[in-house]
Order: sequence, then C-alpha cells, then structure tokens
Amino acid sequence: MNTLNNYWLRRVLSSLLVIAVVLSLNFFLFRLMPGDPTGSLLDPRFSPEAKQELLKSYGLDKPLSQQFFMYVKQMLTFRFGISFMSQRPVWQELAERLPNTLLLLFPALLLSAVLGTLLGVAAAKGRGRLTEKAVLLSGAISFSFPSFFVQLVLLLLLAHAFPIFPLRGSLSVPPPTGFWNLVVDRAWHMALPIASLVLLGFGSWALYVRNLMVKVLGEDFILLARAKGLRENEVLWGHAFRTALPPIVTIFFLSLPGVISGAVITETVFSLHGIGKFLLDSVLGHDYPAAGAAFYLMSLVTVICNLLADVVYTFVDPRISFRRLR
Amino acid sequence: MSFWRLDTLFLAFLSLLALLTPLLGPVNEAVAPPFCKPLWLDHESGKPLSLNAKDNSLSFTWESKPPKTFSVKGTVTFEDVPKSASLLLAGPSKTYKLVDLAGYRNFDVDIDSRDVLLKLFLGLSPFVDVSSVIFSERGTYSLFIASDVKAHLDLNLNIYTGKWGIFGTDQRGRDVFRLTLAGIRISLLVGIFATLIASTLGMGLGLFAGYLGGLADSSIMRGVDVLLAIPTLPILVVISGVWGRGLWQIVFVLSIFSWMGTARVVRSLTLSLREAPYVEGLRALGAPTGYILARHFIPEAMPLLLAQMALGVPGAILAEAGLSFLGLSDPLMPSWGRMLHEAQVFGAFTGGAWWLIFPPGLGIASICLAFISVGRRFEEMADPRLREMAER
Amino acid sequence: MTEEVASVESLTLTFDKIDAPALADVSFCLNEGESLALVGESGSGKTSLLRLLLGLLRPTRGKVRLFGQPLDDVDGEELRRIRRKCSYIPQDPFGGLPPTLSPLQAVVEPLIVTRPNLKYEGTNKAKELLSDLGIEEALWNRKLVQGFSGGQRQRIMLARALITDPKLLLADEPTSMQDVSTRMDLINLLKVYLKNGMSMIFVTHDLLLAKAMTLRGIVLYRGRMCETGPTHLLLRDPLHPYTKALVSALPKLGKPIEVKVKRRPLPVGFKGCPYLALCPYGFDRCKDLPPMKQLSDARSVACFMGDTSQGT
Amino acid sequence: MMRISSLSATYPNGFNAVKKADLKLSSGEILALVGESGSGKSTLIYASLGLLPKGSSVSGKVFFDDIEFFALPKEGQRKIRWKKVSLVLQGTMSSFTPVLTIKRQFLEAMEEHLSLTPGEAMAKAVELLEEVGLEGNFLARYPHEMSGGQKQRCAIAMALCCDPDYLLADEPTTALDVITQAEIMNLLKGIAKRRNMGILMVTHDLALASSTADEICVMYQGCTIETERSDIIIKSPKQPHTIALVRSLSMMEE
Amino acid sequence: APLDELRRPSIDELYFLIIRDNDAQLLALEGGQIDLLGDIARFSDIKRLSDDERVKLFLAEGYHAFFLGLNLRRSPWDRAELRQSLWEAVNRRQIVRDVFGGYALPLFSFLPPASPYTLVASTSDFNMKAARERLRQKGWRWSKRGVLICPGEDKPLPKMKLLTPTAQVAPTTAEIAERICESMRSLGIPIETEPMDFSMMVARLDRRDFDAYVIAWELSRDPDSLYAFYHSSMDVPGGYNISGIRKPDLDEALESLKYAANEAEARLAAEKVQTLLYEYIPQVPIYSRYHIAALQNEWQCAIASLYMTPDNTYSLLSLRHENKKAFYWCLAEEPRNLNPLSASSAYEWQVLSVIYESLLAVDPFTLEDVPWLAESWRLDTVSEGGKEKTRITFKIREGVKWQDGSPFGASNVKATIEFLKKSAIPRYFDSVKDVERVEAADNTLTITFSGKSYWYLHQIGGLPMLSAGVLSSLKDWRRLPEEDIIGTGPFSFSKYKPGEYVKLDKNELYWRK
Ligand SMILES: Nc1ncnc2c1ncn2[C@@H]1O[C@H](COP(=O)(O)OP(=O)(O)OP(=O)(O)O)[C@@H](O)[C@H]1O
Ligand SMILES: Nc1ncnc2c1ncn2[C@@H]1O[C@H](COP(=O)(O)OP(=O)(O)OP(=O)(O)O)[C@@H](O)[C@H]1O
Ligand SMILES: [Mg+2]
Ligand SMILES: [Mg+2]
Repeated sequence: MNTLNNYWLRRVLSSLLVIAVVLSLNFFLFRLMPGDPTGSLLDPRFSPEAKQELLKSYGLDKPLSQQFFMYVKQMLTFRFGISFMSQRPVWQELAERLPNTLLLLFPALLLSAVLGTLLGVAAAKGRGRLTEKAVLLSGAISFSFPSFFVQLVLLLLLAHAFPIFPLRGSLSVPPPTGFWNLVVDRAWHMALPIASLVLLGFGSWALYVRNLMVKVLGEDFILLARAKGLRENEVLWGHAFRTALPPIVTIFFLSLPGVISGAVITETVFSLHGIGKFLLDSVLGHDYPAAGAAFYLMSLVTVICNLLADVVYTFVDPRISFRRLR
Repeated sequence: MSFWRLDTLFLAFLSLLALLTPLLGPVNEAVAPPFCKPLWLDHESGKPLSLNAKDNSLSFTWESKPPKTFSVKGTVTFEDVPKSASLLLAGPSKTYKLVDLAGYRNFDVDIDSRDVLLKLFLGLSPFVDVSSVIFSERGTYSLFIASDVKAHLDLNLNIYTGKWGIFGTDQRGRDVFRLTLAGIRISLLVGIFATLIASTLGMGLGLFAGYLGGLADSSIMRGVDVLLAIPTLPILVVISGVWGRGLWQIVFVLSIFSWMGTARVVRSLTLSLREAPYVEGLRALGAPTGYILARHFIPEAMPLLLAQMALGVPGAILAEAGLSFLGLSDPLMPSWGRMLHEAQVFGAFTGGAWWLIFPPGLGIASICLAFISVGRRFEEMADPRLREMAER
Repeated sequence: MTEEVASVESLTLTFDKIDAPALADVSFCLNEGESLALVGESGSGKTSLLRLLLGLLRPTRGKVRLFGQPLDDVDGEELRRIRRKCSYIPQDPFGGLPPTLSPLQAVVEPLIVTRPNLKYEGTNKAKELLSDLGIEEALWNRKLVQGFSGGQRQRIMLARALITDPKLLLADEPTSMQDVSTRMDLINLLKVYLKNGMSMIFVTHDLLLAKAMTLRGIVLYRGRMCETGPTHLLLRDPLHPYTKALVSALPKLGKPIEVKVKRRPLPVGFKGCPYLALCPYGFDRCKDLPPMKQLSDARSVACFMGDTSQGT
Repeated sequence: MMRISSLSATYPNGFNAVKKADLKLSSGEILALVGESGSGKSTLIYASLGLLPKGSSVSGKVFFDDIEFFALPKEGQRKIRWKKVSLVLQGTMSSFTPVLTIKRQFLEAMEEHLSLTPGEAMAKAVELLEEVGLEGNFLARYPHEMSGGQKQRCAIAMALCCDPDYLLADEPTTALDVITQAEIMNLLKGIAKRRNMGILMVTHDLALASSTADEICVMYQGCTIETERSDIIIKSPKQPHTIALVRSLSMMEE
Repeated sequence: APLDELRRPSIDELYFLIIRDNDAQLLALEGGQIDLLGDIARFSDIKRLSDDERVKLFLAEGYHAFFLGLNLRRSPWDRAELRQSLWEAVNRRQIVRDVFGGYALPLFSFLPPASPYTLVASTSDFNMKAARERLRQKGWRWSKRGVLICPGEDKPLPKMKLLTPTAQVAPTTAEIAERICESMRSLGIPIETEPMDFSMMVARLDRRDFDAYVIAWELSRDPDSLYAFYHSSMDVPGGYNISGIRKPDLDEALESLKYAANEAEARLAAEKVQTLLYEYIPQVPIYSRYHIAALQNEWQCAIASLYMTPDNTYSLLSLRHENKKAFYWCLAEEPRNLNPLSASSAYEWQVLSVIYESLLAVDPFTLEDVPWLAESWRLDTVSEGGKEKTRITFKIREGVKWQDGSPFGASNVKATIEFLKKSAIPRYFDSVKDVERVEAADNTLTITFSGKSYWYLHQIGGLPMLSAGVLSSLKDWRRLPEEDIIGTGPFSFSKYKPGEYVKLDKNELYWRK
C-alpha cells in the first residue's frame, strides 16, 4: 500500500514538474519566434512613434525577465490578462470558445471510440467472416482520407446539394427561443461536424480494437467463459473486452489533448467558434497572453489526462505493478 | 499465403514510379492555362487553335461549342499615325471591336478574353464569358484591322479549349498528371520515414520505460508528458523558421512529434506483459533485458506496432498535408497533400474541379489503404494468433 | 568440500493486501550436488520461495544467497550472471512458455540467452532433449500458441530448463501433468543431470516422487517450515503431525483414501502453531509458536510433540 | 447418463486428436480417464462440449441424458453448459480472466443459470470455497494473487456452483497436496453420491483413480481402448498399454 | 445626388454572419443564408456566382495595391536600371489572368487606380526584350548559366530570397510570388521564394533583413501612403519606407505633398512625386484587385459605383426588400474587438462603420468629400506666432442624437478629439498629434493645427465620433464595455455572439428621416 501511495505522490510531483517545464518552454518559444505583435496591426499611416506607443501599451518594452515573471504569475493565478488582438480578457475568450470545442470533440471522440470499439469487437467476433472483412475495409477507408476532403464533401453534399444540415456555425441566426429549442438547434448544428469526425475517427479504433480482441479471444480463459455457458455477449464484453480494455483506455485518454489542437480544420470548415482556431490565430498573431493561456490550459489538460490514464489503467488492470524489475 | 498480393504489388509499383519520377523533369512549370480540364472529359469542344496573322486579316472557321478563352497577342505597326483604327473580330453575324488603335503608330496588342477591361470595352458585363459570347455561333470568323492607314501586323490568335493532358492543369497551369506522379515520391518518403523513425523511437523508449520501471520509467514518461504537453504548433513554426521547410525537416518534425503515443501504448503493453510467467522464467534464466525485449516484447508489441505503423504512414502522409495547410512545407515540393490543399484554397471543391481533387485524394487514400493492408499482413506474420483460427 | 549453492535465512514474505505472510521465517541451505524437495500444502509458499530465491521477488525480511552471493546487494549484469547458472520451471505450463515460439525455438532460447556462442550445437542439443522427452518431431516447429497438451508443454519447459546444464534447477511441479510412464522417463533424465553435479529444488505434491528424486525434503505449512529431513525418513517416519497426515493421505493402488480432517476453529490473528487447526493432537502449548528443533544432523521439526513424549 | 459415441475430433491443422472415442458416464458415478500425455484426453472433453477452436471438425454424438448436444441450437448448447455439465480445465492457472475478481467470475455463472439473489449467490460461493478449503475472502482476490493450487480449488468450486449433473474435470488436482487432494476427492465423491452427479475425471494418478473412481477408461492415441471397473482394471488389465501403465505405477511405489 | 435621398434604413435587423471558410461563404450565399458577400477573390467563385440567377455581382476598383518590394540598401537593387528592367520583366497581365481569371487590374502606378491622385504611367508594359536590352546597354552581362553579372564585377549575382506570406495565409500572394520569381529568374536574377508566417515577415522587413518581398496594401483615397513609403525620414526601424529609398528631390516633393495647403497644391505635388517614382521605381507595382461583391437579387436599390461595391453604409441605408426586414451580411473574420478606439482589422470596422459616423464622408461616385455629421467646413491657413498654421472650421449638423438619446454637438467632437490626443491611441496618434487647439461654440467647431497641411481635413473628418458621456466614464481606452458601443450611425449595437454573428438593430433615432 505504502509503495503505491509513494508512487502516486511521485507521479503527481513529476506532473507538476512537467507543467513547469512546459510553462517556461511556452514563454520562451513565443518570444523566440521571429516577429512581433504589432505586425498584425500594420497600417501605412502608422508612424514609428505610434508603433512604439503600441508596444509600450502592451508592456512589451520591458526586459524579458520581467515579462517572464509577469507571465508566470498570470498563469499560476489563472488571470491571463488581456488579449492583444481582441483587447478582451483572455479568460472570456477561452470561456466562450471552450463549450463549442468540447461539444464538438467530446461527443466525436466518444462516438468514434464507441463505434470503433463496437465494430472492432464485431470484427473479432465474426472472425474470417464477411463482418470482419467489412469492418477492416471500412476502418481502413475511414482512416485513409484527408479530413478536409471528407468534411468538405460532406458539407457540399448534406448541407448544400441536399440541405439537411446547416452550413455553418453552432446556432441558427437568430437563435430560436426556449431552452429545448436551443438544445435541438445546437444538436442539429453539431450533427454534421461530429458525424464527420466520427467517420474519420472510428477506423483506427476499429482496427486497433479488433487486433487486441482477436488475440484475447484465443486465450484459455475465454474457453472457460464459454464453457460456463455465458451468453456470447458476456464472453465478448465481460471477459475478452474487459481484458483488452487497459490499452484501449490509455489510448482514449491520450488522444484527448491531441484532438483539441487537431480541431482547427473542422472548426474552419464548419465555421465553428472554437479553441483550435483560436490557438492558431493567436500564435500567428503573436498574441502572447492568449496563446500563452491557451497552451497553458492545453498542457494542464494533457498532464491531467496522462495522470488519469495512469490512474484508470491501474484500476482496469489489477496485474499492474510499477515496481522496478531485477 | 503469398507475399505478392495486390497491395504489395501496388506499393512496389508506386515505389518504382517514385524512383522514376526524377526523370519527369521539372514539374513546377506551367504547361497550359490554369484549370484546364482533362482531355478526355468532353468531346464536344473543338481543338485548340493557334494562328498567326501576318497580313491584314486572318480567317478561320469555328465549328464547335465556344472555347474556354482566346487571346490575341502581337504588334501592329502603321505606316503613319492613324486617326481611326481598330482591331476587329468578325463572326458569322456580328463584328466585335476588340481594341481601339487610333493615335498610335506602334501598338503592342495583348488581349485576353478574361480581361475585365475587354469586357467593359465590348460593352458587356464584367461577369460574362467573352469567348462564349463571341464564339456563340459556328461558322467563319476573321480577325482584321480597320484603319485609315496601312497597317502591318504580326498577331497571334490563340483559342484555348481549356483541356490539357490526362488530369488537366492546376491553378498555375502545371500538369496535374505529372504533379501526381511526382507527389508519390514525396508522400512515400515522408510517410515511410517519419513513421519509421517515430515508431522506432516510440517502441524503444516505451519498451525500456515499461520493462525497466523505476527511474528509467518515470524519466522517459515525463519526457513524453512534456512533449505531449508542449503545443506542437509554435514549435513547428519556429523550426520551420530556423531550419527551413525541406523534406527532411518535415520528416523530422513529424517523427519527433508523433512517437509519444506509441511509446505510451507500448509501455502499457509491456507493463502487463512483464508479469507473464514466461517472462519471469526468462528473467530467472538471467536473460539480458535487451534479449527479452527484442525476442519477446517486440514480437508481442509488433502487431500493435505494425498496426500503428500501418496507420502511421497514412497518418504521416495526411499530416504532411496538414503542414502544407499551415504553410510549413516546401512550396516547390509537390506532395499530394499540398496538391489537395492548393486545390481547396483555389476553390476546386466548390468550383467542381474534381479532376484536381481526385488524383491526389484517391492517391493518398489508395496508398493508405495499401499500407494498412500490407501492415495487417505483417501483423499476421508476426503473430500467429492473428493469422490462425486460434479462437475457440 | 562441497560448496553452498543456495541458502535462505529467516525469510519472510508478505503481500500487500493479505494479512497472513506467504512465507515466515524459512531458513535452509542447499549444497552443491544436493537436491531438495519442497512439499507442502497448496498455498504454503513454495512458488513464492522459488521466486524469492531467484530474486524475482524481494523478501519482506530475511536473506537469500545464491552461489554465496547475497541477492540483496547485486543487480543488473551481476544478478544475471548468477541467474544464468540456474534454471527455473514455472508452475503453469500454459502461461510459462512464450506463445509465439515453436518448441524448438523455445528450448534453444535459454542457450541463446546464456551462451550465445553455442547456438548451433544448441539446436542439436535441443532436438536431442525434445526427443528424449518424447515430443514428436512433427511438433518441433509448430508454434506453441497453436495448441499443445499440458503434459507436452511441461516437458518442453523441462527441456528448456535443462538445456543450459544449470548448476541449480528450481522446478515447480514439473511433472504434475505427466502420465506415469513419461514421468519415469523424466525422472531418469533428471537423475542423469543430478549425477553430473546439478543441484535441484523440486516442488512437488507427490511424496513418492520426492523420495525418488531427492535426498532431503522440506515440508512447508502456511508459509512455515514444519519439518525437514531426508526424504525417505520423512516418508517412512514422519514426525510432524502434518507430515504424518500427508503420508497417510498418499493414494495407494486399489485402496480407498481415508482422510478425516476435522477443522478446529482458530481465533482471528492466532499467533501459535498454524497447524493447530487441523492437528489431531493439539496441546495448550500449541498456542505458542513451536520453534524449529534440531533432532539430528539432518532432521528438525517444529512441533511440541517430541516434548510431550518426554512427559508434559 | 452422459454418453459419447464414436466421437472424432480433428484440429484445424489436420491433426486427428480423438478417433472414434466411446464413453459412458452414469449419474452418481466417477469415471477416471487415464492415458499418456498427448493422447487426446483434454481434446475429448473440449470436443464433447463443442469447445474446440474454430475450424476444427468434430463428428460423432454426445448425449447428456437424452439430449443430443450437437443437435441443439447454439442457445440450447449454451444453456446446457455449466448448468448441466461443467468443466474444470487443465490449465486452471491461466483459465481465469486476469482482470476480474474471483467473485465476479463466480457470480456471473450463477447469475446466468440460477435464479438466485446476489446475497444467496454470494453465500453459496463462500460455502463452496470453504468446502474446497479456501476462506471466503478469496472471493475478493484477483487470479494472479493466488497460488496454483488455490486457483485449481477455486476452479473446482466454481464448477460446482450451478449444481451440474455432470462434471468434466481435466486433471483437477495436479497442483494440490495429497491431503487437500484427498479432501477434494472426498467432497466430489460425496457430491456424486448425494446429488447423483456423474464425474469424468482426467488423471494421471492411477492410484488416485483406482481409489476414487468407479470405472476407469484408458485412452491411447486418441482412442478409448479399455473401460472397466477400477478394481478390475488394476488387477487384470487387458490391453497392452494398460498393462504398461499399471506396471509403471507399481514400479514407482517401490 | 442619390446621397441626399438617403433615408432611415428599411432594414430592422442587421446580422453580420461570421463565416471564415471561403467555400462555406459561397455555399451560404447560394443557400440564401447571407444576403451580401463582399470581397470575393477566387475567380472560380465569381464564375460560379455569375451563372447564378439569384445573386447579382458588383465590381469596383478599389484601393488595393500589390507591390514587389526591393531592398535598395543592398546590391544589386541599388541600381535603378535593374529596377526599371524589372518593371518590364514582370508579366502583370498574365498574372492577373491566370491567378485572378482577369478579375484584377495590372497595376502600373504607385497609387491605387481608384485614387483621384493617380498618375497613370507612361512606362511600358511587359517587355522582356526591352528589359534585357536596357541592362545590356548599362553594361550588365549574363553568365554561362544565364545569371546576371553586375557591371564592373566578375561574379554573377548571389542567390537571393523573395519573402512571401505562406500559401495558407495568402494563397494568391504565394502563387504570385512564385510567378514573379520565375520572371526574375528569366531575366537572370537568381531568386527563390521564402514563404513565412506573416508577422515573421513583417519583422524581417522591420529589421531591413531581406532582398525582396511581395506585399499587398489596402491604401486609401488620399496619397498619404506616398510619404510613408518613400520619404527618407520613414526609413527607420519599423518605419514604412521599407525599400529604403532616399532621394533629396523625392523628399522635397513628398514634403510639399504632405504640407500642401489645399487640394490644388496637393494634386500638383502628387503628380511630381509620381513622376519621380516612375524614374526611381523603389518598388514594382504588380496588380490591384477589383472589389467584387455579391448581393441577393431580391434586395433592391443598392448603392454601388465604379469605386464601391454595395458593401457600404450608403447601401445599407437604401436597400429595400419586398418583405424582408432582416439583412444578413457575411463577415469573413471574427470581429474580435468591437471598440472603435482599438479595433484594427477591416472586419471589425465593417461592423463599427455602420454604428459610428464621422464628420465627413466620401461620395461613392466621385470620391469627393461630402458633409455628414458636419454640414459644412472651411480650411484656412493662418499665421500665428510667425508660423503658418491650418485652421479648420466645421459647422456641426443639428438634430443628431446619440443612440442612447442624448444630443450630439460640437462639444462632443471636441471631447472626442481631445480624448484621442490625450490617450495617445496608436490608431489615431498621427491624426490628432498636430492638433493644437479645439474650440467648440454652439454648432461651430474650430480646430487649430500646429502645421500646415490640406490632409488635416481628412484626418479629422474621418475620425469616428464618440459620445462624451462614454468617454468620461472610460477607465482604460482599450476596454470598452459592450453597452458603451454607442454611436450616431444608422444601426445600433445589439448583440455579439462570438463565432456566430453580430446583431445590429435599426437606430430609430437616426438623424435622417
Ligand atoms: N489447437 C491444437 N491444434 C492442433 N493440435 C493440437 C491442439 N491442441 C492439442 N493438440 C494436439 O492434440 C494432441 C492431444 O492433445 P490433448 O491436449 O488432448 O492431450 P492430453 O491427452 O490432454 O494430454 P496431457 O495429459 O498432456 O494434457 C496432442 O498431440 C496435441 O499436440
Ligand atoms: N501476487 C500475490 N498477491 C497476494 N497474495 C499472493 C500473491 N501470490 C501469492 N500469494 C499468496 O501467497 C501464498 C503462497 O503462494 P505460493 O504461490 O507461493 O503457494 P504455493 O506453495 O506455490 O502453492 P501451490 O502448491 O498451490 O502452487 C498463497 O496463500 C497465495 O495466496
Ligand atoms: Mg505454486
Ligand atoms: Mg490435457
């Protein structure tokens, strides 16, 4: 018990270290990047004095060390300051975008994981049969197309040629009144982006789960489970899938932070107001406070996800021990 | 089970093409007007014409549907400064004044049916297609000068049907077919190398972390955490700013930022595998760690790894497309990802220019499919459980 | 002078979640050329003892020495060097073999690991061993995942252990799934090795087999040693009530087994003789832990019974 | 009565492990199946419950009472398993799902086949565990936290949990010490008599077989060559292979 | 004039729908989700829309100008003849046709074609032969590989880079950069593109660390860009004289342009400057894009001219629809910052310009000044303390109300100007820095400037008017609460749903009836 506690203690401490490293990396990387925030405000009528004025008003004329301390303080107190570009509190910017991104990515990730898993299990179950071939093929196809290709085609087809879904955004303009109408409207708007992400994403899950399952299904304990007269579903899910679960869970948690930054293209194509595009814009625009905060949050999410992956792993795999082998 | 199946043959064929593509010569040069359709697309439009008017006029017949564009280029020299002079194009029933030459002794003519100024000069809306107006009829057309002084002209009339080659041309007038061929090499190189490096790294570090445990584990995994947690985007921007955007930089960047997932997955596999009795038996034998990892863990992890690799190659090819999307790839390097991206940016999707989209799009997809299929066969070779009907 | 091959001293092992120790206060010493039988109740810590001996587990308390080296101090290459002199046969033939290898590969493997230069001869030797152990040639190249019977697997594991000519063999019920005649073959084979100076710790439930294979035996009960001595004596003249029960429970051809066990409830956290629960005798003194008593050179027993005979 | 008639089993690789085997197991009796290693005993058991790997071919008939097993639809076969016949696998060490607790693995079988409340099921599981000499708290353990013998006993307890009419046990006591083994054998015998359960037990221990089983069946290279009352077969084995078996055992005893 | 007939808008609700993706914009227009789409750049879109019955397309010359910039501080660009040859070596027409399908103007001037001050070049068009010939005559040679060798040197020109934004940010610019490089190479200049992140490129330019670059500007009606681009005082780090041209005669001409006392003087000076520029060619003009906008056909009475497509405030005042009262206008970027004091992007101003108004406006047909919040004005040059100063007197329109109901008057203008000057707000820094004094009496406003320049009129006349009440309660000019977005314009701010839309409502208090 003691060793376990120790392990988690060290694990949390080292996560903090990771955050610290990432924080400083973030800061210096941005300043390392050639260019400055006034670049995006270029206007021929600005005189050099006006430009200097601009830098000063952003506090960018101070020495780097001083800027660094300010930055660390901001990050640690979660008061991210004012965005250069929008002149609004960065918090506000993040807060208004986060729900959109989460509403897009969580269902998409979850659905593609669930769909992929279902298909993967079905393929493993129908080993050598048509189901397996179909799953393998569809999985491979799902994986093989560039995302904007698929998304644009979907948009053209289902929002333009056959206008079943809306073309853009996460809400009708003007938005409907009444809570339930809003919910329905939101769902209707998110359906196509989510569906496209699921289409693009389920393949890798299916292929992966199928491999794991095929292996597990060859083990002796599956034989016993069958001999126990358990329902085929129980054998498949309760035993085989349950045993294959640990790596699946790890992948799930690990893919969480990755998809956030990968959302840029989806957000652009479907005109969604989300974090992905915000990240890209603030980096390109040298919006230090905004980019810094966004990346800080992303790092936090990543670190937490990693930690969660480890925690959940120990839960789902009782065999695990972190002792050092000799 | 034979190794030479359709997928392998396909990949071998592609690799051969990739080796041969340098023979194509420069692919980045314009060969025809932009956005030409493939030649085989519609048979109704006539043949392109290229005529030279040496004397006063030029006659030709146009017997098919209107061409895509036409242009008149060259010089007109008058023996004296004309008071009234114009270049005319006469159709079967109507004559169009293309340009007013009055007041110039030498005139460089450069007219294109796309020019807005020409449309306005003809009294048309700037949004009509001049060539479809002028060539709306079939019959004899003539190009001539009407002036009060004698003129010498050296004019070239070119009529383009907007068709070229097997896959048409892109926005710069490059031959899409040749670009597609050249793209194979880049896509294959990037895909294969980036994945190889990333999976080797991920595999090695994941194995060591998982198997050794303790300090090795935590330090490697913290490294992974840092890499996972640093936003890749600014790093990509910085790297491309500092080192440039060549092929190998892309490979490097892609591999450096994609091995962590593999490492973690391999590590968790290792963690559960290392408790297996037979591994314990091997340790009891005093087997070197390297041996255990190489002989048992790698084969155990291989299916997983090959699956990841099979998915990784397509992933890298697609990521390269993504990097092109962010402008972080060499514009002179015609990869498929880049072609797709350019097509998208220049409106090929809404413009219905599917001949620009499908060659690279289906190319990527077919390469990816082939890789996945080959990867699966490798998996089966490495692990009999995936191959045989071992299931009860 | 015979050299000490392995020794343990007041070895104790407790697992994280479980109160009762898996091993408590076990000490013994094994000399070169000697073979030792470990018998005992199921769950009494035999497997754990073997794993401790190899340093695969770390003891909660106590010392393990292999070839004179205390295992606590060594690590890495040093540890592996020591381990290479040993062979270990895990108890589970179904999990104990690498699934993706063929029998031939699996048998050659230890040689590759310990003495890579012998690879070529290794294959021949492996073939020899496999055919000695009665694995047909047709099976040599089939992958293990593809189905082998339990007995076949056990024999492959044995071949795997023997191919390196170990100085010390730690065998965990290596013949439990063999039929009688194959078992005889295995015993004969092992005896050849023993004659050539191999030491062995042999975990078994088959007392007859223990007698046939080893000169000395240790009887374990609930993680504690209750009796040690020459195996033939243990079988002929058991002293500890548990050993007695074991011997009497031996199935004999044609005779029905008669075991009458009456369990006596013991209070939670009972610190005395662990066998009290089953002991047909049972004294008040047994509420204390009986110490290991040296009776003669080779024999000791942990029971107060000897004392009672002296009139308490 | 369970009856296997001319059962043949061929593995996907073409190996014919069981050849026209015949077997009869009466309720309330114990039948020991002996034979050299690799003779197809385990295969016979798997085959009779339709548990061979996909791609294997099985011919012949298996009757449980009057039910012909292979004639049943999948669902029917499933219902018979464990409820009517249960199984102890040979490799009990790796026959537990590694990530589930023993409790879960116990309960699911009972949930599937018996209509017990969870409380009753737990009580039954504890009772069975105690009968095989394990404490009730073993239910909370994971398979890897138990010794080989403990797992084996667990497997036996689990096989008994649905009160099956037939028990097919593949070397159920190999990892047990003789006392526990004797206890278990007594237990099984008792249950066989009391509940009129038929037990087919694969073993290598002729002595054990002769002392517990009513009948002994000898298998050789996939065929059942001899079936006889146990006392008779020990005294006067007929088939040469049986003779050799008995002889080697007596040799051991010396 | 049509401007006089403008009334209160018939549109009740004005939505700016935020759609960033080009394809999505097009589809939204076709699907009827937006009524007006401005700034259509891809000719495939134009072609597609021109076939569409439901929309009407408009085309206007704009203030867009695209230049190939050179670093005159470095060899070989310090040679005028090379730059002159470059002028002829770039085939602008071909670029315009291929990249824009004809929907752009080849640019032969240093001011945007729509600017009233533009002097059209007499310099010749694409002529590679002439370009080479000029160089040969000046002593240039070509190496065996066809690379140029400077007169007096024996080594061919070194490899150079042309800075360009990435294809991601500016696909057409990147494309054109490739083509320009090709032209330059065929002249014998060894150059390749170096695409980079836009702000990184600006930093390189600011540091003067470049050989050549391409850049697009959105210029203005006034020729003030000339001074910023070509005067030697602007050749400081971060200044806009990026090419680094320093010519005394040019400086002199530019100064007389900047400090011209009236329009006539300005016109003359501008002509002089451009003549000089045609000789020096500090940068090579390439093209100017037409503004192209699409409007749903059902909307009538759009105000559009040769200079303006209907995406302007005048149109919004006059647009009529049979039964619709809500108008949807596409916004191609997020208007991150709806604060007239710090907003900088064109997209932000797309919204703000219908909320805020200024003293003067520009006639869309003639590009002349027209009275707006000021009814009339007068520009004088006065002598004060021995210095020539400009004094502008505005007569402020009466009856104008702020959107919150309070009256607008000269004192509000004074407050605005003084606030801008006091706060040194970068965007308005240059416009108000010369203001010496502002006096407001009744509806007359007198502003005295420390210098003499005709352009003060436009600088002051273009300032957005801010309510004195809002200004007095403002703590930090960078942060303007949403409820303080109050102007005098035809529409008032109602709601901003980030990422989705900005909604404006008709201003019932608008001063037009
Ligand atoms: N999946 C399989 N595929 C092919 N052959 C197999 C498979 N499983 C077992 N065999 C072979 O079938 C034969 C019979 O195996 P089985 O397991 O029935 O033997 P057994 O009588 O139970 O032996 P033991 O006493 O050693 O367990 C063996 O020769 C074995 O190699
Ligand atoms: N990983 C573990 N976690 C907790 N308890 C364990 C673990 N491994 C073994 N034990 C317990 O330790 C005790 C000794 O186990 P061990 O495997 O050494 O027994 P054994 O003597 O080999 O028994 P058998 O003859 O049944 O194999 C048992 O009571 C077992 O339950
Ligand atoms: Mg054991
Ligand atoms: Mg068997």
